[in-house]
Amino acid sequence: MELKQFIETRKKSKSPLVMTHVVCGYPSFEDNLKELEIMDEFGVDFVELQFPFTEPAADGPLFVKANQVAIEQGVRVGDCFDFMKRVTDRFSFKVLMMGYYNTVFKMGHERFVNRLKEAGGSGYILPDLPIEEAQELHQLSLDAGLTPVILMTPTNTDQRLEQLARAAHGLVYVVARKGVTGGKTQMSDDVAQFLSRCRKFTDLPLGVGFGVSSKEDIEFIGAHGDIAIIGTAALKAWEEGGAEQLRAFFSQLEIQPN
Amino acid sequence: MELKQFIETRKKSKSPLVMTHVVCGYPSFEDNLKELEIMDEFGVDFVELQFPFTEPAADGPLFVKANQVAIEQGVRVGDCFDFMKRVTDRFSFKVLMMGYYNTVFKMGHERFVNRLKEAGGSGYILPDLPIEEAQELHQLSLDAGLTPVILMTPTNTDQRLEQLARAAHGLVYVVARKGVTGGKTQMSDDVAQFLSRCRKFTDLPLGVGFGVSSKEDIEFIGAHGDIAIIGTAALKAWEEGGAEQLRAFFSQLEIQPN
Amino acid sequence: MDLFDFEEGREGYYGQYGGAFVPEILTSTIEELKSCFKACKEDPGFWDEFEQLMQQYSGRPTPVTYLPNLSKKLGGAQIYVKREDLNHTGSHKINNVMGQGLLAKRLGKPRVIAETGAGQHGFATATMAAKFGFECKIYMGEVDVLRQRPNVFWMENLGAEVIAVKDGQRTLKDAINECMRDWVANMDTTHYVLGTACGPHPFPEIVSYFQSIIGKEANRQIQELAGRLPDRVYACVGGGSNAMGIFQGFLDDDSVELIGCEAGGSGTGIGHHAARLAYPDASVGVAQGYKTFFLQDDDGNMLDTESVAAGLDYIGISPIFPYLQEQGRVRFAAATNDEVTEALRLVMATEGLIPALESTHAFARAIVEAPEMSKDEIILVNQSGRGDKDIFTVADALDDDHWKCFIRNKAVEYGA
Amino acid sequence: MDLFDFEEGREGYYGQYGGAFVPEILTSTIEELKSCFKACKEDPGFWDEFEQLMQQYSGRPTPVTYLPNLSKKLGGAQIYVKREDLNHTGSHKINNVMGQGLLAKRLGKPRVIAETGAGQHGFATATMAAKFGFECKIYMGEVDVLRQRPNVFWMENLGAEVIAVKDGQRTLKDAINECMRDWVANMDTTHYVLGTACGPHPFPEIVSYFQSIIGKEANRQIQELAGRLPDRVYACVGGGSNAMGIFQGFLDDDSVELIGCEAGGSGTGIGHHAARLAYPDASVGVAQGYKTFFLQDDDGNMLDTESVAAGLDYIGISPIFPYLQEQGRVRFAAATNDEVTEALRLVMATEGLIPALESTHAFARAIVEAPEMSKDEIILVNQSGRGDKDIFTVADALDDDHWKCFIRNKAVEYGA
Ligand SMILES: Cc1ncc(COP(=O)(O)O)c(C=O)c1O
Ligand SMILES: Cc1ncc(COP(=O)(O)O)c(C=O)c1O
Repeated sequence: MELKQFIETRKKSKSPLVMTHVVCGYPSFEDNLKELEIMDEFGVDFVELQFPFTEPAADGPLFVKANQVAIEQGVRVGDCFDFMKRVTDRFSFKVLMMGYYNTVFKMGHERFVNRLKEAGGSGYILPDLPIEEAQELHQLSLDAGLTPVILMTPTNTDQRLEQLARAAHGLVYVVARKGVTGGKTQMSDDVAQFLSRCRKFTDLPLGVGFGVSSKEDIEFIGAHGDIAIIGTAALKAWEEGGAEQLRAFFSQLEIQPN
Repeated sequence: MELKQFIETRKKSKSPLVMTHVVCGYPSFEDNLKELEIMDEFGVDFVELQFPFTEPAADGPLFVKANQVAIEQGVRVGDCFDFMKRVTDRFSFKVLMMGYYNTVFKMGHERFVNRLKEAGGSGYILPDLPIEEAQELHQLSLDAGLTPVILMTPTNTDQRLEQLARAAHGLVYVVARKGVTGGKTQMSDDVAQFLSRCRKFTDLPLGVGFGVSSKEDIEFIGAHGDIAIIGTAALKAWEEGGAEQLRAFFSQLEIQPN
Repeated sequence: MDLFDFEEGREGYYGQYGGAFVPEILTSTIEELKSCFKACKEDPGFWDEFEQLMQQYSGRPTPVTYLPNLSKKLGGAQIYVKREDLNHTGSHKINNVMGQGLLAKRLGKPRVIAETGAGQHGFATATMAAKFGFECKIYMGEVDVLRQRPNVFWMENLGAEVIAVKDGQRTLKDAINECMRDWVANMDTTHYVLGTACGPHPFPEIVSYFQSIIGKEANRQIQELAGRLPDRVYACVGGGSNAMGIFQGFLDDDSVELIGCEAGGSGTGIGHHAARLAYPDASVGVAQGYKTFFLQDDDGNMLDTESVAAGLDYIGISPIFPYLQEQGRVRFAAATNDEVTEALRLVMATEGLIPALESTHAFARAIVEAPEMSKDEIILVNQSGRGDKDIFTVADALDDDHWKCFIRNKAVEYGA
Repeated sequence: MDLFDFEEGREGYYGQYGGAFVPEILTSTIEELKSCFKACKEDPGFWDEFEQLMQQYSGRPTPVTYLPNLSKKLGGAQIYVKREDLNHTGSHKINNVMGQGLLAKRLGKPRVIAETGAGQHGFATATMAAKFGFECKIYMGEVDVLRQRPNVFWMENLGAEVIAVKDGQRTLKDAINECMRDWVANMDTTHYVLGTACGPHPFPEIVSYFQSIIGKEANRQIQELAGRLPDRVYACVGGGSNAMGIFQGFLDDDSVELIGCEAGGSGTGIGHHAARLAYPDASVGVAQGYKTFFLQDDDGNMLDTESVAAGLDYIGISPIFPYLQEQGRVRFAAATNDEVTEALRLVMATEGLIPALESTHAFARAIVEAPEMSKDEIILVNQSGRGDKDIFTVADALDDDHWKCFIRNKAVEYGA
């Protein structure tokens, strides 16, 4: 499985790896490209390309707005795949589709997997698709060499973490706290403890998301997990000061070079 | 009983007699006096002086407004008695207090009778005082030589007319139609029939009220009854054109001189 | 205590109060009504028919609800509420109105008229007229039409004609006068659906009769729920219909104290309230067809009244009440506008109930007295209506800024 | 037909619809809720407790009312109405809400949240929270806050915090999203009181369970009143809770045809209505936690919807309904805004009832179909709520000039 090898290779020289996020077509595809150039420049290892959806119930205010504006501007699912193709052709980081299950469901599982594959995607994250509902899609994806990324969360019981671990592939997206995207997470003992709980059930690399925004966060994740996932903080920087601010943001994170 | 004799005397030379109406203090006591002068001039035999009341439920719109304005202008019951005294001192027509029972009740029956007597009144008409409730007051009044005028109405049964006749004194106020004061009554066969029904039960003079406004009305009442009672039509004339119009109004009625 | 078992020659009198002071022209109509009502009362099927109508159309029996949170908060008596607010059209007024609808049908009259102040009685009458297929005209003071437009809107849509009365204070009492004027012109075809236990006999009796359904139910329900009779029963008193309704259920239970709660308005002082029996400002008089305590001046002219609750803002009171007060059977108290708005806030927030401002007077008084009572004493409050229909008045009473802002925006939308 | 006796491995599914598509973080909360609900269902005392609460607090059973005038006017079937409008807070929403209040109490959660569109569900939830002593936050699209200020006013006075949601269409669906966001952050202390038979399992089942009290009563009542089962039962369908409520009482009676009435808005054509099953514009999708027919585009993004009735103006529908439609058990039809305002006028004037605009959709359809039925056939319409609380919407729908004038004057009084 492509993604797994990629992670193993990178992990040899770098801790933690870094994943970032853009919402397709927000503010525009041109801006997306500029953001991605900067991310690439700073050695980002993965990027989530979020396909905008009208009902982004798991997202916080900034992403909600981004989803909404993108749709109002006419961004279609086809545009997102086209954009993904351009991105994967050009950059060396791995690209994951991020979005809501209805985008996939409406298109049909098979068609989705094919289009994602054609667009050069490595996998996807669908936060509203529980593993019970995901079997067929996951199997199709795995057959096509795509990684379905699942989430582990602090409210899960051990039993549930074990189930999740069994269904996991490539990496695990560890939700560091309750709530939606966007809020600040205190990278505390609780998070560390939760990461070691996850570790008990899976050997897969652990990506840690929700609120990562500082050098300290990155270091913390380096010590307790494998991949720092940066979401809202980057978009906020871009909104506040465009390319310059985004560059400053990444600069202070002191991400290790590849 | 004073009033009875007065009627008998006048009736000898005149048919019908005429009763008119003013609302005390509306538009003002000065205007009332001017109205009364004209009425006197045209040979009116009786005048009802209405004591204004806040809840004149048996009156039509014009009198309702008159009652209300008078009270707003500060007209008190005492003022009405004072005015009555001036009127009875000056004019030869007979004066009846007209009003609602609460004015009497609040003052006390005895005191009312005394004050009315002192003011030179001949009697009173209280349209909301049914005969069942009137016994004590009527007796006091009769003892003092005052006439309580009661009403007969077209909805009364024969049995009721008989009761009313037994309770009647001086004259009977015959309500020519349903409804409150002010509307026009068609002086028709119905009214004539009703008057002859009343006649079966009483020998007292029959005053006919509600809507009298023309020479024909007066003639009709002359043929079927005894006293034409003019209410709203006179006030309307005054409101429309003051003394001149009121004079014109009385002039067209062609009331017989005394 | 049978209030309606009149002594010979004193029909329609409660002690020295009551009577029928009507223009002679109405005598036969009143007679007709009395005998029709008598026939109904004596017809063993009539009450059942009425009760069934109320059950199927208005959702009776309305429940009695226990208020644990409010009781606990006040730390005294246990408070229960009779829920007349759950009636169709939102108040107890429908009880009387549907009953009189049955009377009008028996009388063969195709047209009904009614006065209304707050609009609840007019709303109920318009509803009844739609249901019975009567022509309907509602008289309402112009001031009330202007401030109670929502009710006017519904009345009109229910098919009633609403007449704005422009005489006098242009409120309830003037609407009553105007109704009388209509009635004396149209009594052949028209039944006057008087809205409260006032007016000439037999109205106080008729209205009390139909409203007694409240007390009949409540007596049974409170015993089921609380295991025994209440110690005190509170009801607001405008004309007195809801109070008569619930009190009749407990009149013969001597252990039950009955408290009538009047409109204290902005406080004591002539013209500032509508408390006829709780304050010393009223005196006996005769108006609007009956003898009772009125807020009147020395000449017998009526005074202005004031209350946050339009339905209590009335010069007179059911003639039955001064009598019951004299008998020591009903105690009277007043609640001021301020006490009422505070009570409303409290009841909403602790129990999720929204009593009408009228009904809140009963709550307000219970809230004053409950803390002084012991925890095993029982209070029953009559919630005569719901407040959500009167949002304009309530929002004004609570002086709500968001609401004002909403209305201003709405006005702009409507081209202001 | 036991809809909730799920096949092994298909828990929460009705045919291919339903499921629980929730973020992983909620899994344990959903499990907790499922097991609490299961315990309640299996507790023989629980339903009695619920029924008693509804009786004493909300006035249940609500009656079934026969509409002789409307039936006669239409000249066909005999029309009966189940009167959910007589509930405390004015609609069937309280049934579900009080039930979930009992659940929240069992779960030991001191805080409740809810979405609301028209405001009825928020109003009911705020009421329940006051009664149970819960902290309460209501999410409401900003558009709805602006147009439904009366409900906001009451919710706030009942002690709830009302949040105006500024995302998306700023209506019901966006309020649901925002509620989910609150829930995923606060599930430890918070129960999400979902307002209709939608959302992730077990909500469609829970809501249907509590609403089934409507159908249980109605089945018994119509047989008592009409002597037999109805031929057709009509209910409006927003999310589907009142329809599920009444339909469950007749699901096993094959002779009873069940008709779901959706919002036809300004007519067919994408974006002009909210008819998911009556019109061909919706397709299967997964959103807001469940799989059903949604009004969505080819990308799976949701379309705008339109209806005079805010409570029906929603992209999705209870997952139970596409299943029941496929089974041939429920027939779907839509009523347009114009049909609805006409029906409202007719029902008000002929029977003195004021159904909510939502409920009027059921009437509108019954009015279309009744004349084609024979005089001894029987129709039962579910009047899910009363319209008098929504005077702003109704006055707008009826385009009432007096009302507009009143509002403009009121605005001046408020310093506009
Ligand atoms: C809800 C409510 N309660 C009480 C009253 C007062 O009337 P009564 O004293 O006749 O019950 C009214 C009158 O409009 C009312 O609407
Ligand atoms: C009165 C009324 N009826 C019906 C509905 C529609 O909801 P449901 O389909 O869940 O009954 C609503 C929603 O707000 C409502 O308020």
